Amino acid sequence: EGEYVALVSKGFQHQFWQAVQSGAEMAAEELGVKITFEGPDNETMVDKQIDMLAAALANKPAAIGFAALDSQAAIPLLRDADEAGIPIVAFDSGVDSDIPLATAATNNVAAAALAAEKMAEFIGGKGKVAVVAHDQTSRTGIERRDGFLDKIKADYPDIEVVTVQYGAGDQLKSTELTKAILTANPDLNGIFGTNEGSAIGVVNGVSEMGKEDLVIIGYDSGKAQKDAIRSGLMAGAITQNPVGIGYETVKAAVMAARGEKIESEIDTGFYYYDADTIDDPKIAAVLYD
Amino acid sequence: MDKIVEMIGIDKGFPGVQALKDAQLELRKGEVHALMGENGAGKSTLMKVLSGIYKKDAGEILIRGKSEEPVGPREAQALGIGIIHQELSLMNDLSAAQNIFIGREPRRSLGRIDDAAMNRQAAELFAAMHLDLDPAVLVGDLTIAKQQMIEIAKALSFDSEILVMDEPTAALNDAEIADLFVIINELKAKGHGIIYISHKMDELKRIADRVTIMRDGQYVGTVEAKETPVAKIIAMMVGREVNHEPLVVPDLSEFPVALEVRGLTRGKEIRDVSFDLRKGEVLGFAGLMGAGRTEVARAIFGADPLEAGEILVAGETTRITSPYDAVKAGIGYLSEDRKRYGLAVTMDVAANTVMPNLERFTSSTGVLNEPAIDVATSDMVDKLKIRTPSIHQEVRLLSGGNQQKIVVGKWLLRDCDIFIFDEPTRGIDVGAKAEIYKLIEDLTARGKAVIMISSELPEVMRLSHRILVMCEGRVTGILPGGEETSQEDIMTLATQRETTQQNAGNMQ
Amino acid sequence: MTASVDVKKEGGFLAGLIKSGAHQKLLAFASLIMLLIGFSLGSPNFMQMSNMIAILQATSVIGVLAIGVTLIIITGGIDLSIGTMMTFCAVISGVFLTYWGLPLPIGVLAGIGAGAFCGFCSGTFVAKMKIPPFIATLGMMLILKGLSLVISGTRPIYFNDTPGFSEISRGSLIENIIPGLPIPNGVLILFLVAIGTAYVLSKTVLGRYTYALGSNEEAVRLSGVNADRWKIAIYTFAGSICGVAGVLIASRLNSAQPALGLGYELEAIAAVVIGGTSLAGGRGTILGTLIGALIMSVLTNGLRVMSVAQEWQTVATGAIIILAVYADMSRKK
Amino acid sequence: MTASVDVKKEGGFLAGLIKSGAHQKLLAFASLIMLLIGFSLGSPNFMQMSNMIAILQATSVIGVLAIGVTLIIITGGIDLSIGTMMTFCAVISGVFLTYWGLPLPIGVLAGIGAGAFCGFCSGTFVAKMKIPPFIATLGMMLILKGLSLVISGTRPIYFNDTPGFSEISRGSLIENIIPGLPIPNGVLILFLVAIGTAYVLSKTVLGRYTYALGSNEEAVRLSGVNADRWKIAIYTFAGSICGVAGVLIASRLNSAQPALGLGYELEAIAAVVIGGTSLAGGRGTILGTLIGALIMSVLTNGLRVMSVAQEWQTVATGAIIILAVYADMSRKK
Ligand SMILES: Nc1ncnc2c1ncn2[C@@H]1O[C@H](COP(=O)(O)OP(=O)(O)OP(=O)(O)O)[C@@H](O)[C@H]1O
Ligand SMILES: Nc1ncnc2c1ncn2[C@@H]1O[C@H](COP(=O)(O)OP(=O)(O)OP(=O)(O)O)[C@@H](O)[C@H]1O
Ligand SMILES: [Mg+2]
Ligand SMILES: [Mg+2]
Repeated sequence: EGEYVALVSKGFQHQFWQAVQSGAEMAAEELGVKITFEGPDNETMVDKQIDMLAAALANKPAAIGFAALDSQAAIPLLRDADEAGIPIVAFDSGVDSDIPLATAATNNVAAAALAAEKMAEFIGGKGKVAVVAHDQTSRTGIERRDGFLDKIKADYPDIEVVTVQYGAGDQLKSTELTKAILTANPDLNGIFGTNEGSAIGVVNGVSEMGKEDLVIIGYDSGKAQKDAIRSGLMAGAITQNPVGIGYETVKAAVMAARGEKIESEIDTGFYYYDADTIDDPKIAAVLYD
Repeated sequence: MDKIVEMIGIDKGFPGVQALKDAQLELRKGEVHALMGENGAGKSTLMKVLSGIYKKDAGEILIRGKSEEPVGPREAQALGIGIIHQELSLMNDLSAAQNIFIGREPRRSLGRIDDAAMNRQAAELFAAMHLDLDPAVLVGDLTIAKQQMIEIAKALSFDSEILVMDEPTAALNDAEIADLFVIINELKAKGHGIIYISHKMDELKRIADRVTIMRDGQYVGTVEAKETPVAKIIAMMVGREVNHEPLVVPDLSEFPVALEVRGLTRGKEIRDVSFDLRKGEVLGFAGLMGAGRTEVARAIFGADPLEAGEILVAGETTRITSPYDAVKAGIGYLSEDRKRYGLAVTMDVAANTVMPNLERFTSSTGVLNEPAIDVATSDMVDKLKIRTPSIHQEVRLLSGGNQQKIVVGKWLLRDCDIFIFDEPTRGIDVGAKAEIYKLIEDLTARGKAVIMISSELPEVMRLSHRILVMCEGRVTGILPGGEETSQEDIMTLATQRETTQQNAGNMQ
Repeated sequence: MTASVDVKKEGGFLAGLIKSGAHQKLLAFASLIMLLIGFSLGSPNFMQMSNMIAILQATSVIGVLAIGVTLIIITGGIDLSIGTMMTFCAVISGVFLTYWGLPLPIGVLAGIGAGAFCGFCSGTFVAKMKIPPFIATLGMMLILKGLSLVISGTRPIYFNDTPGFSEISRGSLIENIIPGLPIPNGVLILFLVAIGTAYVLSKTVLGRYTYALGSNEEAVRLSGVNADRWKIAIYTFAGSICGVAGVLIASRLNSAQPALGLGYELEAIAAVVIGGTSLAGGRGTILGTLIGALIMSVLTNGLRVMSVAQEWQTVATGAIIILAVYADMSRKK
Repeated sequence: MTASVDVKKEGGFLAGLIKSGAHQKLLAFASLIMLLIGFSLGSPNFMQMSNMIAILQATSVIGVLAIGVTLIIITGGIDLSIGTMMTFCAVISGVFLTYWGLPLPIGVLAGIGAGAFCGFCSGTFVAKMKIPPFIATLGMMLILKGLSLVISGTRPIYFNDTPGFSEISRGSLIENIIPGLPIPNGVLILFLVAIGTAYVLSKTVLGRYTYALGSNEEAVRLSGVNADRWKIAIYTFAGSICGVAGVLIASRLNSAQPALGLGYELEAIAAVVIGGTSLAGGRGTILGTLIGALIMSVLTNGLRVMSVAQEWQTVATGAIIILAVYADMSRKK
């Protein structure tokens, strides 16, 4: 009967968010609801996201899916929604508030920690590594960076993280930045790129500098990254389940709107994949182009 | 008589130019001291040194016998020195009153401005000058004549004991000049000293007490205005005799019509203007400021829109909606306001001179023929005696008169059939004026047609084969040129208001 | 006479808001009205009290920024640093209130003061060191962006310990007076800032020199005015207005987001130019800027409420901006 | 005579690159040299062939963009759309090459043509519709940003099926000629574009009118020149240069990234202004712009190689930009 769910995400131009959207549309299809999907240009635009949430509320949706750039900032609007009886489902990363009925998210810290383990394996537990992160202040940016750094600090005393640089997920900026890092640290053993744009930037930078013996661990997927892994330029990457996130979010939102009961923690999981496992159906299902 | 200003041995150099070498000037209380010299002689520079805008390289300035070196307009004002600059320096987005009182606004508490009081004071000032102007009008919307009057009002409002006027009348017409002279005489009476720069020789006799002549930045001499014949002063300025032979009006009845204008109309500014212009003819446009001469010229040239009217070039009805069309049709227009409409002042002499002619200096591939440009420019620079260190000097660094010469030059270079000159000799010295008159006569001798707009009646009468007189946007009459027409005839038509309109139309 | 005069120029109070271009402003206003009508027809949800308030709320921060930069633009300058300056001020308030636990008013003043100080720096670079405004403020933009991250430790600073703070923009004094009209204080502040600045522009020496400098700086100098000092004063004043914007956004987000701010300068400047202020300087009005800012936020909100696909929203915004200004132009002729 | 002349103005070939401000440019150059020296002292790794090449390559895209916008700025305009226009052109190339599988040259021409067309549109808005350049190009910026997303389906377009494509910027013809000097073609193209544009500016009618329009448009019009048509031509030319930048970045990333491009306009304009071109129009040189772009990328690269913490990198960049320009200014006096 024309139920409509509004999703306010952290972005929409990047492949990851496109994948989330496709998952959401899949669910909408199945459950016969209409959805809208919006997100700001980058993950610093906290207030832009608030305005989007406000506009979404104006349309009186049956439910709202919300990937908070900053939970605190959104609380007043979430309260308005709550009072208006509009159920809210958090996705991608949690909202520290009791208003959202459920959270469909990846545990970024754990995922980045896994990346650290793999990195350590490849470089034999000692050496120098660097991190090319996509954002210095956004929640995902911080969690992935710290997840990686803390794991290294905790378990691999012989590995030194020489620098963390931020390329805003812009392939070109990340490329230049990687090249500068390599110039400054000729003896670098590995680099971790914390999202698709950063990871591809690292691959470009490394190949332009003509370094072979360097371990690159990426994050998320996308055609370029998958190619890099197949060709061996990239050792492997962490993937979340963006399609799953979108799907579960809409599903939960609709059920909530229809007054059905839903579980509050939906861990959509993450996997490490490399040239060998990339075509394994379980993995292939969560990768996007 | 006590001297209030003494400038001795002043030197001032600019990159590539020694503007002043050992220049000197002496001003007494209650005197009007004329400062004369060719374009680029250094008059404005000397005055800018006096008013603290340029720092002199050498020499001494004594104000009321005390050696001073004013730095910046502020200190000059403190010393009682006021100056009206040759180039208008007004804030176009501010009102007349706001311009006049900038920096001296009547204030209320907390830095609030008392606009009412300011406008009142401005109104009084204007009244004293017989100037009919709304103090609240935006200066940018005024003609340069009105803007010039505002500059004068501003300078007067300081009531400085030493007042410098650098070509104040260049943009003014006779009526306004008369008003200005009344004011100057009042100042004299109050014992103020006035340094007066002008290229209009007739003004010397009318107000100047003494005249100091400069040439090439050097002091030539100081003479009594009344005793000394103008010819001698000119000789001292130019270093040679300038003699102009009387005008001979040729019989043009046989010549084909080059331009015919029928019923041009736009609002109140242009009302049913019709006239024709024959090849080889100089048609003078006379009228008071605001008569609409410039408006008509701009309209013919396609610079401003028209509501009605027809323009025939060489007998062909021609649709002119932009200057581009006009120039294609062989019409050239020299604008009256060089800074706003005439020059790209950040570009060099050559670039400006060839601006209307570029295609002539361009290969089929769009590449400029630099050598040809330089040659053509150098020729024009010599022809018009433009004083510039190089044809690649930026125009803004030239003296006012030399800038004006470039505007003339760029149209002379463009070989049009019909030239419209709007105040072509504004700020140009007598020597050069004679040159330009000759050039205009050469043009007509070569069968070109010329419309000559000038607020200097003598100039109009000196050149025109016929004189078209305008008033309030209407053509009030067309008089024959030469001896039989007197200034009075022109003025009667120029002041012929609405009432006696009908007989004006059929005089042609 | 004065009366007739006032309306013509920046005098007379309401006229002050409107200034010389009464006529023109009215036209930009027309574009705004047309947008409102268009969207109301486009979506039934658009014309709701709650959404209108959301639009005003969304305008408040950008609006205040735009008012600040209007001053700079009228002087013939430009300020690229306003976005990050706003953030910097928010961070400073955060430091005072949350890190140092000082009382609310001091924190607010600190934020505004920080803005004034930044403005003073830019002003000095431009007026005294003769650095082109574009470069000077580009430099400030980067410096302040960096400093915000350094000072905040690249972490948002939350104001939970200062409950009153979020009321600054979220609370609604108006509702207490007129129940059922929950216009947030942020909007109230926007209009107060607008009226105050319009007053300064039209009635005070500072305002007069703002226009004069933009119109012909050389002439101002030749008139013996200490142009440099006044220019610095104007930049400082504009900076303090950015400070207000900083406090507003911090209170709206109940946190100082150190990475936010970049890109706001463009939005603000766009609002100013759409409002009919010329980048050449000398002309401009606060009312115009307000309308410009409203046009922008009505546009974004309207397209969202009509659930236009986001990529098409961008296209439409661009096209409508051009059309709106063009309509203005041609109407003016 | 001409000889003595040339150096003083936009004549004489090398002089063409340098133009009127020979003196000044040399100084901006000095700032660049000082930066290079400073960083070589700061880090042993800075002064390596590989890093110098990295810097040049990092300059290529922004450099070409900056050259394009230099033209617009000299006319007294501004172009905010260059960043997204570049992306748009990249996407168009992608459509031609990958979606439609057309041969390489056609794809490249399509990208450049797309740029020319966009420039033509902006030019028409500005010259014919009299929309202020800021607004017209702001609108274009948004329209093109949206269209890139729409056309590409918000998905990067990869050029894997056109192997030659990535060679355009990554390959190195120079190395084939001078082994051991692996300067990528991207850099080569940057310099070719620079020389070509400098030639046009200094030697052709188009260039002459570019300066003239910026100096006094009204005077140009009243000289009987068809100012509007020339302005459109200039915008079109500048657009095609953006097209080249689009092809360059696409080939560098071997993909057209539809979301990329916003913010590049500011970097490019900054390079232009640092290079001594005035936003007021009428003055400016390509050499200056090149140096400005190099200063920017040396700065970013140098600070990174010295592994300065990123937030401090930003602060330093801002401060150094201001200082460099100030040094310039005071030296000029
Ligand atoms: N700022 C400047 N830079 C370089 N040269 C200058 C500058 N100002 C004046 N000059 C040169 O100094 C000389 C004297 O200029 P000045 O303006 O004093 O002449 P003038 O006597 O006022 O001429 P005019 O009657 O045309 O106004 C001219 O050759 C001019 O080119
Ligand atoms: N640029 C302008 N802006 C506004 N009004 C103008 C402008 N130029 C002329 N006018 C007005 O148009 C009318 C005709 O002015 P115009 O200059 O054509 O008279 P004119 O006979 O040429 O006198 P002048 O000796 O000043 O050239 C006057 O009322 C004048 O105030
Ligand atoms: Mg002079
Ligand atoms: Mg006139």
